[in-house]
Amino acid sequence: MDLDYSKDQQTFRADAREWLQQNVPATALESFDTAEGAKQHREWEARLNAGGWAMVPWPVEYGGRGANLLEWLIFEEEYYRAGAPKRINQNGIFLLGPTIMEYGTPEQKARFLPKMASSEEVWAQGWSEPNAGSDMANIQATAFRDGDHFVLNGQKTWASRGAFADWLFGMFRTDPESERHRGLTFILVPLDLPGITVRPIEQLDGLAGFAEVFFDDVRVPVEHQLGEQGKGWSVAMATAGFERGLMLRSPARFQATAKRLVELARLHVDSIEPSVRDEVTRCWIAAEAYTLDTHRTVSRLLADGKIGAEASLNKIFWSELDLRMHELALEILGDRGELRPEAPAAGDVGSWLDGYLFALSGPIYAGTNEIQRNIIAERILGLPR
Amino acid sequence: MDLDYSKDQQTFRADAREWLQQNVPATALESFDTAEGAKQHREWEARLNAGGWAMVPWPVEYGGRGANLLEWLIFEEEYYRAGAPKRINQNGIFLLGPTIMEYGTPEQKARFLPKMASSEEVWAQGWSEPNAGSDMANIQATAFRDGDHFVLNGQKTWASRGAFADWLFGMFRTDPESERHRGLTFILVPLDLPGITVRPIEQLDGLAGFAEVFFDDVRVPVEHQLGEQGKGWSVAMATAGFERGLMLRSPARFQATAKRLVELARLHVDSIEPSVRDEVTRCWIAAEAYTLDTHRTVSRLLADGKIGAEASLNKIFWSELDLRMHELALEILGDRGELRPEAPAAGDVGSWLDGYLFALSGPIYAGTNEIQRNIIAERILGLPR
Amino acid sequence: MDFRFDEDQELLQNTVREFLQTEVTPGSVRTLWETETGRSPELWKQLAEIGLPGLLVPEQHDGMGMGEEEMVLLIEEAGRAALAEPVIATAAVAVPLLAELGGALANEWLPKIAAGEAVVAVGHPVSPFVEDAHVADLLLLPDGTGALHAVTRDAADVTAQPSNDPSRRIATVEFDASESTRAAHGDEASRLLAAALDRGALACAAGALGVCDRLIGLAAEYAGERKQFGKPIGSFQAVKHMLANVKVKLEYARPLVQRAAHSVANDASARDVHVSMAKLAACEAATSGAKVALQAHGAIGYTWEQDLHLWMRRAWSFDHAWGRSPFHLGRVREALFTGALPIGPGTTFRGDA
Amino acid sequence: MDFRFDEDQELLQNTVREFLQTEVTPGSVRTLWETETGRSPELWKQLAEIGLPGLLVPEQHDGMGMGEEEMVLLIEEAGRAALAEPVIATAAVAVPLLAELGGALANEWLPKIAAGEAVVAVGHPVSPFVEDAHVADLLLLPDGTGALHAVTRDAADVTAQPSNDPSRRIATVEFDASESTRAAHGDEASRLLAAALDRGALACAAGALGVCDRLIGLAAEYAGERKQFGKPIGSFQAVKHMLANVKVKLEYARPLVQRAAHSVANDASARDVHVSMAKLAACEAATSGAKVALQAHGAIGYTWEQDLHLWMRRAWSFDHAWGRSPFHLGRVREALFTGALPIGPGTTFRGDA
Repeated sequence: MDLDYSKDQQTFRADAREWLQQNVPATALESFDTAEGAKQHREWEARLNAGGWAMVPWPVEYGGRGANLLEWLIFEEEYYRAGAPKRINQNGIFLLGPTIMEYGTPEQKARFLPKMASSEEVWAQGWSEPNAGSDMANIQATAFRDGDHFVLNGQKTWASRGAFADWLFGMFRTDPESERHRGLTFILVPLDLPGITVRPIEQLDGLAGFAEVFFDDVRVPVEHQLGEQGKGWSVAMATAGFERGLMLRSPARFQATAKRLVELARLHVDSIEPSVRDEVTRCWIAAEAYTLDTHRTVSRLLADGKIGAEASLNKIFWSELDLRMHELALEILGDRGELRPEAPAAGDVGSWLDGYLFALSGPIYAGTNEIQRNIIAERILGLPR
Repeated sequence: MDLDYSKDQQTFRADAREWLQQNVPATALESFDTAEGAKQHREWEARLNAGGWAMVPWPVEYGGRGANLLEWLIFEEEYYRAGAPKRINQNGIFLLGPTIMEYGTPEQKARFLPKMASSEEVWAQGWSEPNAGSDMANIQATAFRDGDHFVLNGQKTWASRGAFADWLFGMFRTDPESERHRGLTFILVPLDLPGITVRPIEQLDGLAGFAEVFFDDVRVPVEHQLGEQGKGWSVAMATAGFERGLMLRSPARFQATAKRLVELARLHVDSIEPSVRDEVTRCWIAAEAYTLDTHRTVSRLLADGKIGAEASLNKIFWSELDLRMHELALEILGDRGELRPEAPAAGDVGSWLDGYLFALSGPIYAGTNEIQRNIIAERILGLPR
Repeated sequence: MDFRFDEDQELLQNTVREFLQTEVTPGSVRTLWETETGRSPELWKQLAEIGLPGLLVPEQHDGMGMGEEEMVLLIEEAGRAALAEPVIATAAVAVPLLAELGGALANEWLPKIAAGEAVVAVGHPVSPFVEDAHVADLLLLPDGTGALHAVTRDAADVTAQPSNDPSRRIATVEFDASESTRAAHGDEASRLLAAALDRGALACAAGALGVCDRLIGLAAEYAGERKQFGKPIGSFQAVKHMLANVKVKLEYARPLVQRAAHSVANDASARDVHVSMAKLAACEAATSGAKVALQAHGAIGYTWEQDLHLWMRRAWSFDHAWGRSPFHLGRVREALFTGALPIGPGTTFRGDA
Repeated sequence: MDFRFDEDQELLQNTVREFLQTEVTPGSVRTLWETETGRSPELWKQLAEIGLPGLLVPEQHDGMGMGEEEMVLLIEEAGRAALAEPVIATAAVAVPLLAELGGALANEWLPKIAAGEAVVAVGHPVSPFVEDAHVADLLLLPDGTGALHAVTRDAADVTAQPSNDPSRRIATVEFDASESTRAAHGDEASRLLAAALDRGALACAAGALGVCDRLIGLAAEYAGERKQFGKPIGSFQAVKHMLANVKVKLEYARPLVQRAAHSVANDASARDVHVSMAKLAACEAATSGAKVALQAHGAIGYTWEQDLHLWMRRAWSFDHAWGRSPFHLGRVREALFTGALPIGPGTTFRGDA
């Protein structure tokens, strides 16, 4: 066990810190789920990319920095430490990008990766359909082959970033006779094609974080198929895999929230119940546990280990922690905990309320926590289905 | 809504209080799950019976006082207030007794009720079998008719009071072709018959609160069948019904525990965490809620209402409350919370530890809380099976 | 001893329930969300016709002359319907306060309220905000010295404080306290403010019951229809059990609210403790109902267009209004730990031996 | 940076696990429960042969010369086996304490411990009880002034305090403190006692991991076999989810224990906080594991003859020993709220920028 950073790792951290200090916008951007915010975030991504920090874990040949997972964790720590903006193109950067590297043709890599790196093209994900939520294999949207095109029909929903994205990726049923996870093909779809209707979905916080996307005889060139025809499930599983999920929810995110929570609790220490102080302490411990566990996992992965159903433990842990931290923050804010940030009396309520509404979705999206508990019980503990 | 007691009710309370003050043993009896304790409790029951307070809710003709449910609640309050002993014959008094009144022949009533009232005959219940726990209809013990006798074979388990009881009641399969809840007959069995083996089961607290009872060609006269042959399920359902369950877990029991808990917390108020004080407060509120809810139910029953699946709400609520109160008591006792009462340093730990071990069984027995939640969801909320 | 509402009370409740089912729909609530005041004078007038604002107004002032037992039943219905009108501020709190103040204030305002022609809002030191101040014709407000003042809205400086619930409109209010605005002071003002707090908190508890019941109903309905893995999600134990747990909380909060209503109506000595117990339990049921109903709905529940959040936000609002949980828990805790309250078997009702 | 145990460490753990699987069975644990001391000198000797008591004994005193990272792996195994021998008292706490005291005490006792010929118990102000005092050849005890004394058992007055866990034997101990018994005082004694506490708590955390893992295993095994309503109860979501929740707790406690071991081994500045975090999380996992495993077993788990309670009691014992949860939570809380600890992204490991 070696818990010290190497010289190189320290240098990497120092470089990241310096660049971020000089470049992170002084005032917070608007939410990327608004038109104006999406524009601001695209600008920020372009700047990150110009600085060479947009695609830290990507290979250098695709515009990345070739960083390993541990360096990625270091970068994330610095990124959150600097209070840098959220990543509008996370679907592309962390989910689709690595999948294209694995399954894409050379032409696809050249076509998609650079514009993803610069966020010139922002990606929506199209995992879910109205009847394929937690039950992801129940996909009904179809793609039939017509010459050198697929013709898409059907509907995707809960497409995150769907409202302001340029492209969408998802699975379509290319074999009409097939069932469940067979006969699906992974296809990349430009959202400006004729026959596509994007309908933003307004969330509890009033923002359009998701969209429904309708396909009505949409013609997509076959070269936008990723991986083999009918093998979309394997591609999707790789995309949804743990290593990438990790990148979406790096420990730094929860450590940053835990720190803000502790600071809020310290500020109001005289007015809060002792039990709230205790719960804040427990949350900070949990954020540390999450960080340590991630380092344990990354150490194993760097030594060529594999990750399996443990990802379900991870999902439950961070989503419950995130929700608990936001609940506690509102509790600490007391009477002001119900105020919108724009209320004259809001004071230091900041983004806690909207953060709470967002955190409420944690136990739901990316596979409800109920599904995750089934997976743990069946695949890790060996209980019967 | 009228929340005042009538003159008669006040008189009833005063009478009970006076008798109990004069008669409750000054020192606690030993547990009735020991040989010596069983003897002491039988003596106490005889005294209660002589005083006319053993069978408060029973009709006068069977040795009772003809009290209604509300008076029963009042009696229970006084009984717990006086710190009177637990009822060794609760299976008889509260479960079987009322069932015999409903389903018994005149001869059965005359034969069984008076000796039950005096606890000259103590009853064990034989609901469960090794493969019929929460799934009570899966009974496999058999009774075949041979002339004017039944011949019993099979096994009952978790027979509470089984170790020191004189009689057992339970269901046996009289129709070998039958399945589930059909073809069962409710039979009363003297535990001293040839072919019966009683094997006490030692519990977590080291006491024999339960027994396994084995039947090997045990011959029981047919006149000990309660209700019709093959209709045992209806009899059992009446026995397990809510009104009787209520009597086993009257609010006074939890109010008495809540009071002891609050007093313990007050005593140690300087050494306990503020969050423990809060939790103690919540428990006391819950005990009050349980009391109020019981009065609501009793008011409805007195006005000729019926009780259905609500009993499942009740089961979950009291069992979780009881466990929580005991956990908190051990928390308040701190370092001494792990000591056996006989430890020289035990101080005021009293019976909290054994009470905790007993409370742990609350969410399990009388239908696990998981089963109860199913019942609530399906029968009250209308969710699909 | 009869711990039940009587038939007349239940009849009244049913009448109001039926009225609200017709007149207050998710669509009409959303329409009001988009308006500046979030309130509908027409609806208020209709509510007056079925007797809601004037429920506690004494008959000599043209009201129904009823009490808190009836009030909690009706406010439970308001919660079930997600009604946004100032029922709690005006009908549950201001009316009995004005009646106790008596004199010119009562004579002027009580008949107007009963007729649905006035809204009165009440401030209290327990919160920095005053609900419905923005539409109140009259404001009853404490000053820094504990005295109580009556001011009209044009004499007050009302600053809206947008909240998480578009149905809950709160404001900070400043005004010039003077001899002429003063309605009560000293012990009388303390007594009136204490009673106002208990009435407001009791009403929130009652509203939370209705909200919780509706949340469970919405979730059970959705879970019975929505399929995943070929089965309705409501057939999965995880969904069943989370809803069952909320149902347990709800049904054990209910008798606490019922008893608190009786205690407020009869000015029982433990009134404050009873109210706090009720508000704690009912709001805990409603807020956990919000969380569980959302989880049972999954992603669809997370959308603005799904109606679920109308009730989720009401649950959070009732939790915030008229004393948050730490305040109410503290009141009960103090009573318990100072030994001020008799406890144990046989102490739940008055007149126990 | 490599947050893994190395191959040698895992090999050592496996060796001990295999030994304990053979030599320590539920039956043998129960046999010891019936004895007066609850301890087996033969087993202790066997454990010495595989290096357990002498794990931390420096090589010059005939020990293995290893550190806390190895210790937590082995104590996890002891927990998994429900081993009752004085491993924590002697091997995890007394040995490094004696080594730090050095001199005659170290020279005399460390080789004996490594040889399995002595048991040493350690008292600490965090608890009124001393575990394994009844079988200790030597007792290291604080006095009221904060000094540390070494006394043989015959010079001490040991009063057994029967506990809820027949495997946990604790006692109150009185002794005559004098110049001649004093082993350390002042800052040195404070430092030694602080280290003893952290080592004891760390060991309990490690033991709790093993206990929790075993509880989950027992419950999963039973639930996979036991049928109700024609299906294994482990196929019901309620059972699945309660066990999954414990598994989550366990797996996130594990890295906290691992880091705390590293911090103790390296005397890191936040050692105390790291240990408290580990003990809180591991004991919370184990005690909730006890509750859930019992619920999954149903009535059978409630019996003395079912082995489940061997581990349930161990879970409660680890929770009690070397500082209960409020103590450890308090230590972390103080560090957080006084701002003594750097927090936030990039502060988890030493040498962060």
